[in-house]
Amino acid sequence: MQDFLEFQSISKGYPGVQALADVSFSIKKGAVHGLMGENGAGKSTLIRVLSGDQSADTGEIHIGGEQQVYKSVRDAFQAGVIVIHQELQLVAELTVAENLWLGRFPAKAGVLDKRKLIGIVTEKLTEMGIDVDPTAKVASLSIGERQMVEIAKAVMVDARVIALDEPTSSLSSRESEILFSLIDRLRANGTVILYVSHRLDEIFRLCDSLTVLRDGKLAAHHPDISQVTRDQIIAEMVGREIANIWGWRERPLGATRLEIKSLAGPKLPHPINFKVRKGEILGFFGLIGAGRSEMARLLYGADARSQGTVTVDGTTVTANSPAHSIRAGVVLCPEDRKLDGIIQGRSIEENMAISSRRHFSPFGILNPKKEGELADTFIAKLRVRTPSRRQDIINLSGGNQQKVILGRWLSEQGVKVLLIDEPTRGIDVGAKSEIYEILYELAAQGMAIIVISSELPEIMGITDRIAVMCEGRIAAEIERADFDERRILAAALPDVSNANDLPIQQVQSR
Amino acid sequence: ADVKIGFIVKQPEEPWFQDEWKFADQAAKEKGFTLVKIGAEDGEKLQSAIDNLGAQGAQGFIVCTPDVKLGPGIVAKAAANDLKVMTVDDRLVNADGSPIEDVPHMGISATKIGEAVGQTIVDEIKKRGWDMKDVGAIRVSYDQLPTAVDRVEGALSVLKANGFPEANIFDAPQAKTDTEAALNASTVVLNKNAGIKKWVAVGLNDEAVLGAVRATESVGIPADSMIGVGIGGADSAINEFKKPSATGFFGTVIISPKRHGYETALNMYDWIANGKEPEKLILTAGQIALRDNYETVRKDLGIE
Amino acid sequence: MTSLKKLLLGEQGLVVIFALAFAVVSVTVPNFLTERNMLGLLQSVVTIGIVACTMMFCLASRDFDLSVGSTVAFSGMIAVMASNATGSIVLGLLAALVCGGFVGLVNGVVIARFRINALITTLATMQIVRGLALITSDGRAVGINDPGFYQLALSKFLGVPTPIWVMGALFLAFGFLLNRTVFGKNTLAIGGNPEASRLAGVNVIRMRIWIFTLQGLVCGIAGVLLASRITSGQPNAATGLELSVISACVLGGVSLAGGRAAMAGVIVGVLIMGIAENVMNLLNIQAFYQYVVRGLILLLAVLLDNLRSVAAGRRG
Amino acid sequence: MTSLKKLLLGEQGLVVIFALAFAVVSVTVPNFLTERNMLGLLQSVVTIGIVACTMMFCLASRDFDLSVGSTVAFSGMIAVMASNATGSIVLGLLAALVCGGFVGLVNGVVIARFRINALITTLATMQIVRGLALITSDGRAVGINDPGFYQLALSKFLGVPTPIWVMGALFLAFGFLLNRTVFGKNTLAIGGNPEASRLAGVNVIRMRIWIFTLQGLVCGIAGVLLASRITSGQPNAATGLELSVISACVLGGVSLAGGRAAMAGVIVGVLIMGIAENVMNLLNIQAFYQYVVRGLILLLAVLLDNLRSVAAGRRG
Ligand SMILES: Nc1ncnc2c1ncn2[C@@H]1O[C@H](COP(=O)(O)OP(=O)(O)OP(=O)(O)O)[C@@H](O)[C@H]1O
Ligand SMILES: Nc1ncnc2c1ncn2[C@@H]1O[C@H](COP(=O)(O)OP(=O)(O)OP(=O)(O)O)[C@@H](O)[C@H]1O
Ligand SMILES: O[C@@H]1[C@@H](O)[C@@H](O)CO[C@H]1O
Ligand SMILES: [Mg+2]
Ligand SMILES: [Mg+2]
Repeated sequence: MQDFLEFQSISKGYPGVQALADVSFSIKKGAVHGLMGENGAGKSTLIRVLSGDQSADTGEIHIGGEQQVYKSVRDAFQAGVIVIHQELQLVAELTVAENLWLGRFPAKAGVLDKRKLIGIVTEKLTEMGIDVDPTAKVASLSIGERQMVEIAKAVMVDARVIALDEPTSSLSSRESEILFSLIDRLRANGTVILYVSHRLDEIFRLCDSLTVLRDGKLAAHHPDISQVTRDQIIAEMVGREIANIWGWRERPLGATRLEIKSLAGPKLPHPINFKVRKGEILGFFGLIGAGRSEMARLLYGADARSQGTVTVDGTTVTANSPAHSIRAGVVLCPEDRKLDGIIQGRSIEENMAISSRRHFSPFGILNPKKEGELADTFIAKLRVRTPSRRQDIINLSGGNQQKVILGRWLSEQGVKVLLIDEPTRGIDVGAKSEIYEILYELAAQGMAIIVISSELPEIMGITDRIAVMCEGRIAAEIERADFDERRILAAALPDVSNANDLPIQQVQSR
Repeated sequence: ADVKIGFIVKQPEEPWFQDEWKFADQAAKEKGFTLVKIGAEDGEKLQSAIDNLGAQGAQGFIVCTPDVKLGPGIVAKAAANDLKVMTVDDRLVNADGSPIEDVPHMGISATKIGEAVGQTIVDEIKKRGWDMKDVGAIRVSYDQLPTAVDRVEGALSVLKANGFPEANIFDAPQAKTDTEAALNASTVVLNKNAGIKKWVAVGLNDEAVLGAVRATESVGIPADSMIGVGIGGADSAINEFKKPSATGFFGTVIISPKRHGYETALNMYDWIANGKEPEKLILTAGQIALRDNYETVRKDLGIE
Repeated sequence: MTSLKKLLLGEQGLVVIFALAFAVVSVTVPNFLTERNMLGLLQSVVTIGIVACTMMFCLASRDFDLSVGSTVAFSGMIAVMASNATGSIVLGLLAALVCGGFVGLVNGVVIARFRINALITTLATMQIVRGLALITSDGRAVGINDPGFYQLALSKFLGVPTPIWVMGALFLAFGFLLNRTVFGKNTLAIGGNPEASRLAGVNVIRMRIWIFTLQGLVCGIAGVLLASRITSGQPNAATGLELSVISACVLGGVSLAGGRAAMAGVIVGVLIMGIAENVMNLLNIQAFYQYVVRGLILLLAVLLDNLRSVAAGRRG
Repeated sequence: MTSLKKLLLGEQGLVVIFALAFAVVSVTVPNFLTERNMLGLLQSVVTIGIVACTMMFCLASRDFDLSVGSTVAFSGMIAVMASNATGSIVLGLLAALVCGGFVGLVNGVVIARFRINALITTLATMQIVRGLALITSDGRAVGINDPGFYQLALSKFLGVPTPIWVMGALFLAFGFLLNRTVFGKNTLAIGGNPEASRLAGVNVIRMRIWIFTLQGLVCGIAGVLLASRITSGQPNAATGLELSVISACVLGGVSLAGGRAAMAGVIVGVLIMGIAENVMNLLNIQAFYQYVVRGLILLLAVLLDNLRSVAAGRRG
C-alpha cells in the first residue's frame, strides 16, 4: 500500500514557542497511526493544521497524492478530513443530534429536515452502542457522555482521514472499548486514522504505526509498531528511561484523618460513608456516571448537600462551600479543567497562586516575588512547557494546563485532605511519574489523599486502597493486598451477570 | 481684539434652538464677531462648556440652561473664566428659587405661554359651542422637566378658570418627549374614557400635542371633535397645517427664535465691544398661529 | 399540586405566569380588557415588538445592538423624504429598507470582520446614524406629503390595524426562522459556543453579518410604520428604544450569554413591557412613581423566571 | 522600525497611541494645550473618571452596571437635601455615601445572591433610583443653602481644583486595588472563569456584592462633587452616564467578557472621551456633526487597539 496521508516539513510557531519544526512523516491507507509526545510536544498543533483551523508557517499536507490547501475548516471537511479535538467542542444549548449535524444540517431550502436530523443520529448512535438520547440537550450530559457524542461526530459522514486528539482521556475502559471497536471498523474501510494518546496500552492495542514528537520536532517514526517496545517509546518521548511509572512503596499510615458520614445530594441520593487515614491514598474507581465526581464535589462543598457530615481530624467542617473547605484543609482538584479549572485570560502564575496566595498576602496585599517563586517552582517540578510564567494559560497545551491546575493545589499549604479527580487526564508519561512522586511525598507528610480515576492501571498502581463506586453507592472497598482487576471491575458493573464480557484485554496487555 | 461670543443651549437637537443659533449667526455675520455654538444637556456639560469658552478666549456667552437652579454655579463659573453672561428663554434662579436679577435675561415665562394655549382652547370651545361638561382634556405631561409642568399647568389654569370641570382632565404621562410616547400615553386615556367624544389636548410642545392628535385619529375621533394646541411653531406644526384637510391640531403658540437669537447675540456684542450693558429683563410675547394664518404670523415674527 | 408546579416551572413557565398575570389584570383593572384598549396596547408595542424579532437573533448569537433606535428614526425619515421627493410610497419604503439594511451591514462587517466589540461599534453607529438623521433633516420633523402614506398605519384588516398584522407576521416569520431553519440553529450554535461552531465549519463571520443586516432591515420596517403612525419623519424618534427592546428579549428568556432564545418568550417579554405601561396609565399612576413601578416589574419578572430555572435545575 | 512596532503593539500600545494623538492635537488645535484648557478638560471628565474606577471592576468580573447615572444624581441630591436640612456639609456627604452604597449593595445582593441578570437588575434599579430622585425632589433641582458646599468644587490645591485631586487619588487607589491586592486578582479571576474561581476558594458571591457596593459608594462621591460643581442637586443629572463610562472602560481595554482590565487603559479611555468633546468644541464643530465625529472617534480608537491585539496574536 502506498502512503496516503503525508506531512511534509510542517513548521508552526507561536510567540515565544516553536510548536512544530520541520515535521515530516507519512501514513498508509487504512492504517491507525499513533502520535505521541510529551505535553506541549506539538501533537494538537499538528492536528489543528490538518483540520484547517490553523495554517502552518511552512510545509505541505498531501492526501492521496494531492496537495491540500485549506482556507478554513470547511475546506478540510470537504476534503474528507474529520477532527475530534482535544477539548470538547460541543454547543451545550443544542441537542445531541443538532451537535452532530452542526456545520452541515440536513435541510431543504434552508428549512431543517427534522426527520433526518434525528433519524440518522439515532441510527448511528445505536450502531456504535452509545446510549445517549439524541434529543437531549448536551448541557444535561456528563463529561464522559459528552466525549462519546464528540466521538460520534467521526462517523456522521464517510471520512478519508480522521484525527482523534486524546479521545479517551475522560473515558473509562468500558466506553473506550466502544471507541476501539469503532476504530477497528473504520480501519477496515480504509480510513486513515491519526490517534493521539498518552496511554501506551491503547497505542499498542490500536496502532499499526507510530510517530513520536519531541519539542516540536520529529523524534522517531515507526512504520511498524510491532518493532518497538514500550520502554523505547518512553525514552524517545521523554529523553530518559523510566523504570517504573507507578513507583508505589509502603508508607506508615496514621490515625483517621477524614471521616465522611451519610453524605448525600440531589444527584447522589444514597448516603455515602468512608474514612481515610493520615498518609493514606484512597482510590475511587467506577464507570462513567458512577457518581465519583459528584461525591467529591459534595464533600468539597462545590455542590449543595442534602445531608451528611465531613470530619477532619475529629473536627466537623460546619459550613459548606469551597472557601470553607479550603480553610479546613480540604481541597479538590476538579476533573473538568476547561469548565472548572483554568481561568482564561490570566497568567500561569495567577492561575497557580489564586488559592495559596492568601498565606503570603498580608492584609490582602500581594507579594509578587513569592508568587513568582511559587510559579517557577511548580513549572519546574511538573515540567510545564511554557516560555514564561506570565503566559496566558489558554495558550498552553491541554496537558500543560492540567499541570498548572495541579500545581495550584499541590502548592497549597496546610492541606490535610487532597481530593484529585482524574489527576493525570491528558498528562504525559514522564510527568505522570513525577506527579505520583509528589503525591507519595505529600502522603508521607501525613496528608490524606483521594484519587478518582477511570484508568484502572493507574488506580491500582498508586493507591493503598480502592473504593469502587457503582450507581451512586460504594460497591466495594478493596485493600492493596487484594487488588485484582476482575474483582474491581465486577464491583463497578451495575449488573454482576455481565461479568463475563468484562473489557479486560486492555488491562491485560499491560 | 476679536470678539468671540458663546451661545450655549440645552437641547441642540430641538428645532427651536437650531433657529436661535441661526439668527445669532446672522448677528455674528453682520457685526463680524465669532459665535461659538455649544450644546450642553446637563449641568456638568454646561460647566465644561463655560470652561471651554474661557480657554478659547471668548469674552462672553448667552445661555439657555438645562435647569434654572444651575444659576449660582453658572454665575460663579462665568466669573472664574472672566466671561460676561446673559440668559435666554429660561431665567436663572437662586437656591431659594428667586430669580438672579443681575444676569440680563431675554425670554418668556413658561406659564404665560401655557396661558396663551389655554386661552386659545377656551375660545375655540366656545366658538364651536361645546358644553365643557362633555369635553375631555388630555394633559400630555413630562413632569420631570420643570418648564413642561409650568406650561401645561398654565394652560390648564385658564381652562379651569373658564369652568372646565377638573374631573375631565386626564393625565397622559409620556415616557420620553417624542411623538410616539405621547401617542401611546394618549391612546390609553382615550380608551379609558371611551364615553367622551370631544377632546382637547395640551402638552409641553408641538410634538407632545401631535401625539394626542394622532391618538384621536387612531381611535376614530373626527378632526372636528378635537382641539390640540401646541407650543413651538416649527416644522412639526407647519407640516400639520400643510396637510390637505384640517386635523385635530388646531393651533400652536409661536415664540420668536429670531428675537431670542439675534437680539441676545447683538446685545452681548454691544456689551463686550462698546461696554453697553443690556437691559436686565426683556420679555417677549408668544403669538398664536392657526391653520389659516400661520404664514402671516411667522412673517410678523420675522422667521420666514 | 405537582402538576401545577410542573406547569409553572416547565419550559413554558414564563408564558403561564404571564397568562395568570394577564388574567389578574383583566379582572382588576377597569377598561383593560376592552377591544379598543387591546388594540391600543398592541399598537403601542409595534416598534418594540418588530425590532425584538431580530434583536433576539442578535443576542442569541452573543452579540449586542445599541443602534436600533437611531436606525428606526433614520430610516423612517428617509422613507418620508424619499417618498416626498419621488411621489411614490413604494420607493420611500424601499429607500428605508436599503438604509436600514445598510446600517446593519456596516455594523455586521465592522463587528464580525474587523472583530470590534459589538457594544462599542453599535454605540458608535448609534451616534453616527442619529447625527446623519439630524443632518439630513436639519433637526426638523419632515412632514409626509402623500396622505396615502398615513394609511399604512390607519388602514385595518378584519378590524385590526395593519401595523399589528405586520408585527404578527414578523413574529411568525422569525419564530420559524429560529426553530425550523439552519440559519436559526446556527445562530444558537454561534451564541452557545462560537469556537465549536467555527470548528464545525459554520461560517461565523457571514452569519453575524447576516444577523446584523436583518436587524437593520427590520429597523427599516419599524421606521416606516412609525413615520406613518406619527405622520412625519422625526430625527429624534425612538431614542432609548435599544434598552426597551433588549429588556423585552431578556425578560423573554433570551440569554445575554448567547445560545438561548425563544420567540414565544420574546413575545411575552414585549407584551409585559406594553401591559406595564398601559396599566400604569389606566390606573393613573403618577409619572415619577411610574419609573419605580417599571423598575420593580422588570425585577419581578426576571425573578420569577429565575426561580423557575433554578427549580428546573439548569446549570450555568 | 521593529522597536517602534513593538512599542505601538506592546502591552502599553493604547497609551502610546494616545500620547501620539495627544501630541498631534496639541500642535494642531489652537488653545488646546493651555493650562486653563487642561484643567477644564480634566474637570469635565471628573464624573466619568471617578465612576470608571469601579465600573472597571464591575466589567472585569463579567458584570454590568447601568444604574450609575441615576445613583450619581440621586446621591448628589441627597447630599444637598441632607446638608440643607442638617446644616452640616459632612452629614450631607455621609448621607450621599450611605445612599450610593445602599443602591450598590442592593444591586449586588440581587445580582449575586438571587442570580438575576445584571443588565436587567441594574436597568431596573436605574429606573427605580431615578424615580426616587424625582419623587424626593418633586422633579425640581434642589439649591444648595450653604455656600461652603460649593467650595468643595471651587477650592484648589497647588492650583488644581479639588475634584481633579479626588479623581487622581481614586485612580491611584483603584489601580493599586486592581494590581496589588488579592481583591483585584480575585476580581479578574471571577471574570475569567467564575466557576473555577469559586472552586479555587474565592467567595464569588461576596466579591460581587462588594464590587457593586464599592461602585455605589464611588457614585456617591461623584454625586457630591457634581452637586457641588453645579451648585444644586438635580434629579435629571448624569443621564446616559452609564454608556459613557462603559465606553471609556472598553476603550481602555477592559473586556466585556471579563478577566481583562488595567487602570492605565481606563484613564486613557476616559481622557480620549474628554479630549474628543473638548476639541470638538474648541474647533466649533456643529452639534449634529459632533454626533458623527464622536461615533467615528470611538470606532477608530477600538479599531487601533484591535489591530494591536491581533498583531500581538492574542487568542480568544
Ligand atoms: N495559541 C497559542 N499561543 C501560544 N502558544 C501556543 C498556542 N497554541 C499552542 N501553543 C504552544 O505550542 C506548543 C505545542 O502545543 P500543543 O497543544 O500542540 O501540544 P500537545 O502536544 O498537544 O500537548 P498535550 O499533550 O498537552 O495536549 C505548546 O508549547 C503550547 O504552549
Ligand atoms: N452537568 C450535569 N447535568 C446533569 N447530570 C449530570 C451532570 N453531570 C453529571 N451528571 C450525572 O450525574 C451522575 C453522576 O455523575 P459523576 O460525574 O459524578 O460520575 P463519575 O463517577 O464521576 O463519572 P465520570 O467519569 O463521568 O466523571 C451521572 O448519572 C451523570 O450523568
Ligand atoms: O425648552 C424650551 C424650548 O423648547 C423652547 O420652546 C424655548 O424655551 C425653552 O424653555
Ligand atoms: Mg494536545
Ligand atoms: Mg468524574
